[in-house]
Amino acid sequence: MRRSRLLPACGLVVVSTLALAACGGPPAPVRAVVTIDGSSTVYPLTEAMAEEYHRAVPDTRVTIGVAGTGGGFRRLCRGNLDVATASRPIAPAEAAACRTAGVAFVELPVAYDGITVAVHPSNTWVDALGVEELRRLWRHEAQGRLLRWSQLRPGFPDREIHLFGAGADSGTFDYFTGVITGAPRDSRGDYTASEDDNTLVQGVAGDPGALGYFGFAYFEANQEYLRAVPIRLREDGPAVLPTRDTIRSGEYQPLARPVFVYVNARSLDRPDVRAFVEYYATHVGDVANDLGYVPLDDRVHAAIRARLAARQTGSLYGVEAAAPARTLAARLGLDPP
Amino acid sequence: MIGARRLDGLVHGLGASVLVLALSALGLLLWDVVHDGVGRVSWAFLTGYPSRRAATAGILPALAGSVWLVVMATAMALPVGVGGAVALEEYGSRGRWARLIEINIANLAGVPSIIYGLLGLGLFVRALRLEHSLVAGAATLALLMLPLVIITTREALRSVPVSLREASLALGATKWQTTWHQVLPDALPRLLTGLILAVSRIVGETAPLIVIGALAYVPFVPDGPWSSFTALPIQIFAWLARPGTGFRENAAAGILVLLVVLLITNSVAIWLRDRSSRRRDA
Amino acid sequence: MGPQHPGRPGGPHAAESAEVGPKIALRALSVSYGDRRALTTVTLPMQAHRVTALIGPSGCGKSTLLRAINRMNDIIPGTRVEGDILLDGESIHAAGTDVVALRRRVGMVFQKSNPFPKSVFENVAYGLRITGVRDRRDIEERVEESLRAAALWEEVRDRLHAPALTLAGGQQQRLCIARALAVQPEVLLMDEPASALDPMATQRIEELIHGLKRTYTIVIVTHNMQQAARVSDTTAFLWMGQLVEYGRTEDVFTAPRERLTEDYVTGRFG
Amino acid sequence: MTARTRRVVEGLIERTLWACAAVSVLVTVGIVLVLVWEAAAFFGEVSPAAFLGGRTWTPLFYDPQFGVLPLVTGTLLVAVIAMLVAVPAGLLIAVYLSEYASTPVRRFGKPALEVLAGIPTVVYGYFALLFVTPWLRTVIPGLAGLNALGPGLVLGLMILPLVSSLCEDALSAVPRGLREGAFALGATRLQAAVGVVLPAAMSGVSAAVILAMSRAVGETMIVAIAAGQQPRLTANPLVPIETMTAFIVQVSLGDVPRDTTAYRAIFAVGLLLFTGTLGLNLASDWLRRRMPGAVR
Repeated sequence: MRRSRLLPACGLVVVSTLALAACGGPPAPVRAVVTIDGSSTVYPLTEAMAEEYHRAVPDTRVTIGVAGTGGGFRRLCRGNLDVATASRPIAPAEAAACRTAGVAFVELPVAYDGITVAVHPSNTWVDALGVEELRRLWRHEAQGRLLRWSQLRPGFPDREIHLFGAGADSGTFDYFTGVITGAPRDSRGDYTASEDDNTLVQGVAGDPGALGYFGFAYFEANQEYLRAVPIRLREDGPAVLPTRDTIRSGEYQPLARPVFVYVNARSLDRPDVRAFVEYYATHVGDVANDLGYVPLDDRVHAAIRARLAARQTGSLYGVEAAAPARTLAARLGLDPP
Repeated sequence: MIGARRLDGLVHGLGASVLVLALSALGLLLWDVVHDGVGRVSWAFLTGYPSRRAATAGILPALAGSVWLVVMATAMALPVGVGGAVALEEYGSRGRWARLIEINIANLAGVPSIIYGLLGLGLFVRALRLEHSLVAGAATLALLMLPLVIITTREALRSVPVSLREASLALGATKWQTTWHQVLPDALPRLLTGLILAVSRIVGETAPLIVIGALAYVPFVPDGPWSSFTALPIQIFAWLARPGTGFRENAAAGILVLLVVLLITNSVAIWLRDRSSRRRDA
Repeated sequence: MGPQHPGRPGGPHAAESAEVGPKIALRALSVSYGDRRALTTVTLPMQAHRVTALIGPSGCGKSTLLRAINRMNDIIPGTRVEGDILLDGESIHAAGTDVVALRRRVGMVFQKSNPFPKSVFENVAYGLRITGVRDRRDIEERVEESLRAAALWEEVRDRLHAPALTLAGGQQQRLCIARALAVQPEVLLMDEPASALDPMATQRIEELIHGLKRTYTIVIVTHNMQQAARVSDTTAFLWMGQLVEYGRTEDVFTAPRERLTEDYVTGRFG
Repeated sequence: MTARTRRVVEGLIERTLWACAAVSVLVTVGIVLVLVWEAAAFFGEVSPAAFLGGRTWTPLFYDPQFGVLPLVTGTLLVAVIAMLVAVPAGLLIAVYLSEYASTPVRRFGKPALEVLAGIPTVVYGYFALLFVTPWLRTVIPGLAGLNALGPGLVLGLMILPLVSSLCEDALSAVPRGLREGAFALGATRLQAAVGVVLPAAMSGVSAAVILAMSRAVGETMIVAIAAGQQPRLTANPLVPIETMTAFIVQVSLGDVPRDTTAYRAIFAVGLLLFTGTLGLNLASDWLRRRMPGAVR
């Protein structure tokens, strides 16, 4: 009769756990995986590309995480990520971290994303809002003070204003606060914040006193329940409604921006990563439309594909990364600055 | 006296109605999920991969991920948990250490699961750099499961009559021979019942996996312990966070799959318990 | 003059041992469970190849005494033992004593039959297997031998692989005896082995005990005065944890020295 | 095998088994170390006084504030709503099942209630978000789509079986004699239950309530899904709030760089949550040991 089977099993687990700890990490996976992480704003686009690619080349393995733009860059610059997705260009400090770690990346703008400011369809009083008004509404000084529509603009009804916006740990929040209040992350806190744009859409769609901001994609998917507010960049300028055309042309300012994927240059040596990224760069325009992103125009698209083919590393954005003033075409040298 | 009697009846009625109410809420919950999700459950859904289109999205990687997680977590927690329970129950002196370990286990069982997520994040994901692998997820769940396994194993061991141990020890069997050949086999059915209840607890665990860093898109069945993974409750949570009623249906359908998995594991537990009690009566 | 015990002298009621070198010798043995004292300074010799009966009212410490001989009390938490027990002149509490080896020399049969939930065969074979007997033929031989010695072979030879729990109560108890015999002990402790059995089964067990004493030294706890008188050579009467009287069974029953013993054996209390 | 090797092997086995038991202590040590280590870094940047006493929780903002009170009140608000459901209902069910119900009802009712305890929390989150809250909104005008009320009620439903089964254990641990004594004096079952059985079972019932509170405080997915993520110092159950657990989930899912104060805040919050539930668990354990007829 066997003395014991339980005991070796018990010991084995303890020993193997310790051995694992001692070795400091896992062996390489049996089959290579294209690892993608980053912005939740870019997630739907990346997911769609991965899904289409999976259909075309079923045995390629792609995983996508949503650690956020900053989280994606961190993993990329630590060298344990193939592709980082981003709803803003890489910041100089992040790029420096990559350089220090010896990680080179290829920067690929893949589409435009617009932020939509939306109200309940029964809201008849808001015709348009200026950036200055949005700033007064959203800056942190407004917290606990600007609580009624009438305080925003005389003539608006005297009723409570209920605010909905991106969670403070999202790229959309960074972007919105950066261009509206003037300082990234400068925002009032007394609003319904969610990472989940769906939550925001539901919140605004269910509340006649609401005002919220979220990705254009989510607005477009739910536009029967919402009304988009035209935005006036300057006091005397025109009020621009977010549409695909105005976003692509750069008219809808400042709330439209390109979104990116950043590919680890070393990963591009792997055939599975290269094939996937090339597929992404080539076909992104086909699905961007369906998902409410605005596709790049053909000239820019061609230039981007050329950058990938040449494996041109580094960022098109310098210290003025957050300033959206220059269009992509200008940065790529297709238009005069 | 009449008043008291009427009050007595009132409480009787009230107690019964509250019970009925609670069970109706359960019924309502199940009805809601079935109503929302049953239309989506199909072979294609069970064998499909994630998709941005709700109607073509499937649950296979999540289902497979959950199975992997449970098997791995059980393989880690079971030997250690049973060993620990045997130490406490069979070898336990009433010493200070045994007492400390006992209090410790009772309290571990009450630690919120999300705290285990923080432990897994700090220990497995960051210190040991296991990243988003099944090993990291399973190890986290194994720690969560450990106190449950110890507690149920101890209960199972306690149900073994002392006379069985005495019979074996009196024959000159060592403590371990007695434990291995007599006590554990006798405790096995109850032990398995408890184990399956612990398993069904971790099948539904979401928060710790989110804290250690769940991936949103994993379109493949894991092929090994170092593979990336997703799990049923995470997939359900991810679908819940999406706009559109289609994904809500998917979430409901995912819940149905999860509930069926739980139903199966729990039925096995009940079957084992019944079998063991029949054997005991014989 | 026998040599003086180094420890405390035996109580006034302790019988003098008539022969030298008892198989088992209790020396001023006290056992407590936690705060409760179950046995107080009992000094008692037990001769080889004799049946010693322990009698006394419930809770008098008979079972405690019996379980002290193979140190079964060790498994009850909080048990404290003072004094000593010598087996063949060697202390069973000496440092380095192997309890497992002790229990192989001192077998035990319990009040309530407790066969393992296994087959008849495996019940008897278990003790052999755990001592490392591997050879199948050896095991089969010893199982048969033990079952014969326990007068059970004829009844179970055709159902060796049936579950032990399907046997009748008396058969189960004899199986437990066979199981204890299989490891070839020198001493057999029996804790009221027939108390749960009907008269027929009881008679069979008593006959068995008669036969077994040729090979084994037997200590039996019993409630039943007639049984003690029938099966034992010597009898010890315990009362409230103390040894009241010890001597040849005939003497204890017919001419007790102590009033208490007389009252008990004549059924005036107990 | 010689006696010597046998003893060596036995000793080895015993030590291995105790090592297995000690793993559970290591888990606790691991939890404390991880939480304290990371929280220490956090408290290097935020004073414990500002953390525990502050009334504003905006860790991710331009001018971050780390006053944990809004998370604590959010947690307590949801937990208290849950307790308002679970305690009276659980106690009533326990009294009903142990004092009134017929055997068939008991045999069906108990396992049926257990089913409630076995349902994964993400399912309750679904139920709270997509069934209970929408229904409540038809009844309560002005109820936000994400609020403390819906998840609180659902959480109450979830911990109900815990309360009822622990209370029932406490009630049935009361010696039969006490009850019969009361009946002999002509008491009704209610009088016996309220006048004799409940007081005798009080420590057990309190233990159950405290344990349920601990469970409610630590519950994550229901509130993460359905309570909103808006740290707010309020006792109003109709508006979105954020609990300690939901904050940890929010940060885990979001885009917070790892070596920031905001990220470390999840460990500080985790430490607070751990300490709080530990205190509740210990209190519950202590009370349970005082139950009549308590084992060990």
